[in-house]
Amino acid sequence: MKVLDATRPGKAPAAPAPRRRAARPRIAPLVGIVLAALAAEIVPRTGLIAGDALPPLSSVLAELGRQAGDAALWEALGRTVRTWAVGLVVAVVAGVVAGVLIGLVPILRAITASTVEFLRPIPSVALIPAVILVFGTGFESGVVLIVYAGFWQVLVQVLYGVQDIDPVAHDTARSYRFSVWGRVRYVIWPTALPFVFTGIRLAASVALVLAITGELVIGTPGIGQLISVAQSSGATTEMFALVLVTGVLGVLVNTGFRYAERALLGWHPSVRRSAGAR
Amino acid sequence: MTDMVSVKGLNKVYESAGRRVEAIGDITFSVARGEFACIVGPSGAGKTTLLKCLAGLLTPTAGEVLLDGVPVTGPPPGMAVVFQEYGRSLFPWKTVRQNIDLPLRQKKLPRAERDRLVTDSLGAVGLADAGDAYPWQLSGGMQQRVAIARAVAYEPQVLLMDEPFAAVDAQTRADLEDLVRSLWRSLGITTLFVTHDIDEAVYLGERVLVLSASPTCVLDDVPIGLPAERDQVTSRSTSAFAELRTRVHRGIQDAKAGRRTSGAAA
Amino acid sequence: MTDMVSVKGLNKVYESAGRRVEAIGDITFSVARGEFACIVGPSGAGKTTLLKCLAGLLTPTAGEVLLDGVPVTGPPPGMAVVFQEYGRSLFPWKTVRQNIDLPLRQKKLPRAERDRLVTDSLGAVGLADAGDAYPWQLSGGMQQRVAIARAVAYEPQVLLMDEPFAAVDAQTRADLEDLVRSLWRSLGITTLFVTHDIDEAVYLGERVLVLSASPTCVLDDVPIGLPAERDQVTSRSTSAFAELRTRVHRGIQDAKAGRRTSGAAA
Amino acid sequence: NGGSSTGLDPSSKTPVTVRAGFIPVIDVAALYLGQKQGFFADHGIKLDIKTAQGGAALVPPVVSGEYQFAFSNIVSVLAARDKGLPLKVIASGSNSTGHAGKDVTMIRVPKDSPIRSAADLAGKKVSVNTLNNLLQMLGEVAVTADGGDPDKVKFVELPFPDAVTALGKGDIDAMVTAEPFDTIAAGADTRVVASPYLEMAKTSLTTSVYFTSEDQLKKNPKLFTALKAAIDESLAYAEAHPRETRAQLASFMKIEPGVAQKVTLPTFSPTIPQSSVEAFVKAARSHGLLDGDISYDDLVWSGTAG
Amino acid sequence: MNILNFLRRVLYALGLPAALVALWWVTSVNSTSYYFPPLPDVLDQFGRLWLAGRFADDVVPSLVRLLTGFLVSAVIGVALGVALGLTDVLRRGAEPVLEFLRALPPTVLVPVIAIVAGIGDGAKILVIVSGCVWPVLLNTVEGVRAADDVMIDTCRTYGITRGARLRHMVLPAAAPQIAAGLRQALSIGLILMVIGEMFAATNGLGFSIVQFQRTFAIPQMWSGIILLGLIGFALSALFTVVEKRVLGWYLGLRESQKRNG
Ligand SMILES: Nc1ncnc2c1ncn2[C@@H]1O[C@H](COP(=O)(O)OP(=O)(O)OP(=O)(O)O)[C@@H](O)[C@H]1O
Ligand SMILES: Nc1ncnc2c1ncn2[C@@H]1O[C@H](COP(=O)(O)OP(=O)(O)OP(=O)(O)O)[C@@H](O)[C@H]1O
Ligand SMILES: [Mg+2]
Ligand SMILES: [Mg+2]
Repeated sequence: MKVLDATRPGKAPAAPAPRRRAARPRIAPLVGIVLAALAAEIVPRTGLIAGDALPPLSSVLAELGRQAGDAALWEALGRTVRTWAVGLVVAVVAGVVAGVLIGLVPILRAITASTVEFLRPIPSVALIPAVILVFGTGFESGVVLIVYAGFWQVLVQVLYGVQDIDPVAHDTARSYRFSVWGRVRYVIWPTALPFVFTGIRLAASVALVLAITGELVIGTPGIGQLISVAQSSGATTEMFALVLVTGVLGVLVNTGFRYAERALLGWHPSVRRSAGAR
Repeated sequence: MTDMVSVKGLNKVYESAGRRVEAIGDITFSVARGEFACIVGPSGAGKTTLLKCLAGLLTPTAGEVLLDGVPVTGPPPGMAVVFQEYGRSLFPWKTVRQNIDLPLRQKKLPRAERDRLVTDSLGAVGLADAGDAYPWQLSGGMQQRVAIARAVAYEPQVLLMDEPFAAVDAQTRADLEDLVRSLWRSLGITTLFVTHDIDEAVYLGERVLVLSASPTCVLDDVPIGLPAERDQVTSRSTSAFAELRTRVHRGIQDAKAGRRTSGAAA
Repeated sequence: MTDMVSVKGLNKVYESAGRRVEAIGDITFSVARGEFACIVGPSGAGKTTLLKCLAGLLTPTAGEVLLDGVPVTGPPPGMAVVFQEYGRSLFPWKTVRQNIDLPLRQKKLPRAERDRLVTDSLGAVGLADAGDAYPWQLSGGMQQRVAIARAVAYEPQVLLMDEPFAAVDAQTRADLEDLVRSLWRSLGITTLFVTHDIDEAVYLGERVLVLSASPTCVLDDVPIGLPAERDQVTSRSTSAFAELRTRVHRGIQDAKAGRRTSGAAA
Repeated sequence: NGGSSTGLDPSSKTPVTVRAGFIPVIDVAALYLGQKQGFFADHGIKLDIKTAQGGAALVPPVVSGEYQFAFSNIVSVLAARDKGLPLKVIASGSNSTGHAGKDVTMIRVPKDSPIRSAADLAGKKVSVNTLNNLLQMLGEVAVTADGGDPDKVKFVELPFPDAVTALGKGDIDAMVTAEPFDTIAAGADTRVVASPYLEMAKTSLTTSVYFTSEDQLKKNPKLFTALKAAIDESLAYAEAHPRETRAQLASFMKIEPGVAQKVTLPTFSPTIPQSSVEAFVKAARSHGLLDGDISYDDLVWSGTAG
Repeated sequence: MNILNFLRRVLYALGLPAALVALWWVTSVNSTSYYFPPLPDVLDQFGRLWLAGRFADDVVPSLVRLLTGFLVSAVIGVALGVALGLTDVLRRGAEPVLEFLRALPPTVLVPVIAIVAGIGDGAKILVIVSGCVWPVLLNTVEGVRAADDVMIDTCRTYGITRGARLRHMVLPAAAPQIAAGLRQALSIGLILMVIGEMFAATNGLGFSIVQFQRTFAIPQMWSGIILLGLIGFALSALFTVVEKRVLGWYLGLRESQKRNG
């Protein structure tokens, strides 16, 4: 076996040129976006969907352009992002720690299972009055709502991830007497990581949804509050412009996670394969 | 005899995660229809890589692979492969019987026929009563035998086996060797067989290809002139056998030492 | 010499998914401190199960395992295991070096010492320049050698190896055999070595335990009286070696035939 | 937290910050205008306005003392008091106009609808913004007054903008509106079949109010006296200057300029007539929104310190 | 032994909830806070509301919507997830659009859905689907992408393609992760059932809870939340039973080691 440097001796690639794969994936997202944009432009214009209830994309974009000059939009965006980020970080950290702990200790799992299943489906929205009473109408309430909703998403994913450990890898760690921490860090965590990533991506959008909903209902300043005002004024185009901002935020967040995933999961079959050996 | 498998100027470079490995330098050889060829070579020589290229699972970096005169672009029909990673090639969600049955269903064989093939092949590898177990309930050697049974039951035209007996005991190994040879003789399956056991290579094959260390080339191509009727005790004790074994062994030593041509080559 | 490993009336029954398998019937034996014992037996005999019980990874159904006089309840310190499923025992998210390094970190060795051990052990198994690759970028034999390097670098008091050379070529195998023997001699490691290769068992061990087919018992316990200084060519060609090989071989045949006592036993 | 601590005297030199929870609707324009006119500053109050989507999210912060007062329609406050929440109305919010066909809330049907009067709504789908609240009650009042059976009407809950769309698509048969959506719906081929407030009383009614909790009132009577004075001045000013009030809309709503010019403004008046409250209590009781009786003095703060 | 085992499991399942209920009882029994009423009041309302007529009027329609929405999500999520997981180009192309949709709050989406699907049960089911598909979809995509190389090669060589490959290899391999997604979807579905019923509804559990909230019937509201939790618990118990059957091989594989070790 020999590891070669960049230049390979021997003959040049023969007739059937290797498939050009690298270029395509870069275009793919654009194609998807363009198709979706066309649909968003054309469908409202056909009148398939009643009247001006759903404005065409172009007018939404124009409206967005107008608002982009307004500091209020950016300030609101900043607040929303802050609530989102704080809530998400707390939810993820709490979910991962609790998930690993519960996943590792079978008794803990048996004891908590029923309570977890009971609490999980309780909607944050139903808790809003109680949350306002305790945490006020500010930023903290938004964070609490996000943590409550996001925590369960991460927890469930981590539990399934911890369960996915390869028995042989687990035995290897045990036989070399890895400490509990060593096992968590070197065996359990990497195994669960793909599950955790999915959990974080789920929680990230749920957190965004709740940041917006919280602002919408409670009136904490942010994008959601702007949406609420637009909604109750019947300013449909304006509302969709704000909704567009929300969606774009979601796309950006996901792109970030995809990069992180590629960096952290380079060893994983899913990432390896898309890197394109075959 | 026509060429069933023919490999021309095959070259394969792995490029992943900042590592570039030229697994196969330049390999050219061909195997006739119905021939039994064994492949030996040092660990990491690129034997598995070669088999995967033959099976259409890997696209060569350069060169080409022809199967029955047709360039291989994807897995061709009528081919069975026993993977070196036998454990991972069995479906853990299927019982042993179901694992063997699945490829047969793809061949659209009638149910009775499939049942017979599954039962026969399980019996042949000595696992008649493990049919309803899941693969993960079996020992390593048993799993490997399930993978062999699956290939055997498939009745392929071309059979590629990657160290298929690595995990079984000496006695079972001898039985399986005889099983593969008798199958080959009765069905005329073109067989490529990767092994580390020199005796096994000589005993089984009509021909032994010795690969060099990577970047790999064919170091030696040893025709095995032993009679077709072979027997574990008598065949192995002939002087012809001993000579062949010595030649292949020298080839491997050359390969390990990094030589690119074998002193033993014709 | 005191007993390092002692197994008394060991019995292990697997019960899962409606299948009940008595993998180990009743095994009693002991291995002295610093002894090198090889274990052979038919595929599915329960060798892996036995090793896992010794390593404290499986709880016996009945009987007990003592390590240095202390009952084994969990993986004991100072023990290294090379698993039969070498591929799955390497962590795919770590490079080869990191895989070998991890257990050493758990032992809290200083960094320089760890680096030295990793480099030395990689060199010893012939993978000096594969340190930065990930396991899935390596061939089967190379992966297996990484698993061996990991155990070797760990410098255990007790070393359990489950068919550790199954995936490497003859020449590498010989080198690794000599590596393991020299390690055993220089460090006095108590070694239990499962293999399917009878010659290997006789060449390596001071003692060969022959297991019956399951439900398993010890069919034969063959002391290997060969001199401690062994050599691939000369040792293997002595008549004593040939005799021992024949005895073990007969034992295996008895086991395969399902006999519960060996005609060859003393 | 704002000025909720005991004994704040808003007449002192440094203004007291008062947090208010509003809903972004036309009715609160009066206070935005009053704030602009400096009525609150005159009373030593710095108004900090927060907005929320509905009353359910405004009551908790008032109860907890985070907000000093909030805006609501009168029926929600009645319902809360009925359930034992110690809320008190401190000032009037807005009034219906008292003009048939040109009120802040109307029942509208598509132009080509066979529905002629409120009684025809029996068996039909009628949208309200919130079920079991003011608008549903108004719908029922109108049907009853027209001799129909309100129990036969199928009320559905739809946000106003969607109701306008649904009305156009024929998903619903009628809609109970509130400005600015009455104006928006008027522009979408609809016609009025009833002006429900006029069925309750022939005059203008106090339909929305500003409220706080009894607890806060007890702790800070002086503050609330000052606050009430400022609110009342704002209401009077807004009533007297409808064009300024209208101009104020764009500052806190995203209302289209064309619509803002056309909307029917409510009337503003500092007084809360006893008859008005009684009319609402009576209607709410007969339509199942209240269990018990609530007297005028229970609901409305006497308005004097101490 | 079996009875003992059963008792132990019951103890595990009920121990913590019992402790928490006791804690809630003790801390709330003298509560004067309007929004945190004494637990006995809540339980009293629970008995009065849900054990009587409202069950058929409100809970049953809600459950029908929930289960329909859940099943539709499961089918869409798995089908789309498999397609995206198997085809990298497709996944990259669709991902931005899907992420965009995923980030839209249901509260904002509901009006749009109302425009598209009207205001009947269809719209409510669509709201549930709009939230439930994501965990199923994401987990399916990742599960499919994580399939073992050797297994894929095995399928390819034995000519196991398309439908058969999907059924015998792709889906079972991804099944553990899909199960994680479905479990998530179940509770998200319940949440969205509530949100969907906040708009344009005339009955349903979510509708009732929101009505209680708006009309300041706080003990009633809490009793509805408790019922929601109980339903969630029951559904997940049911899910576990199904999961144990379908994923028997997987749980056996993962647990044989743990149990024996
Ligand atoms: N997926 C991969 N990515 C990168 N390098 C690889 C990959 N698979 C194999 N290699 C490299 O290619 C070379 C040949 O590997 P291959 O598995 O073909 O060897 P082999 O002859 O089968 O060895 P063995 O007898 O040990 O199984 C090795 O150096 C290995 O490191
Ligand atoms: N996890 C398990 N669940 C159920 N049965 C098992 C399990 N592991 C092993 N067995 C059974 O126990 C018996 C002994 O298995 P074991 O792996 O110990 O054999 P072995 O001697 O190592 O064989 P080989 O040489 O083929 O590796 C076999 O019959 C096998 O089917
Ligand atoms: Mg190989
Ligand atoms: Mg074994």
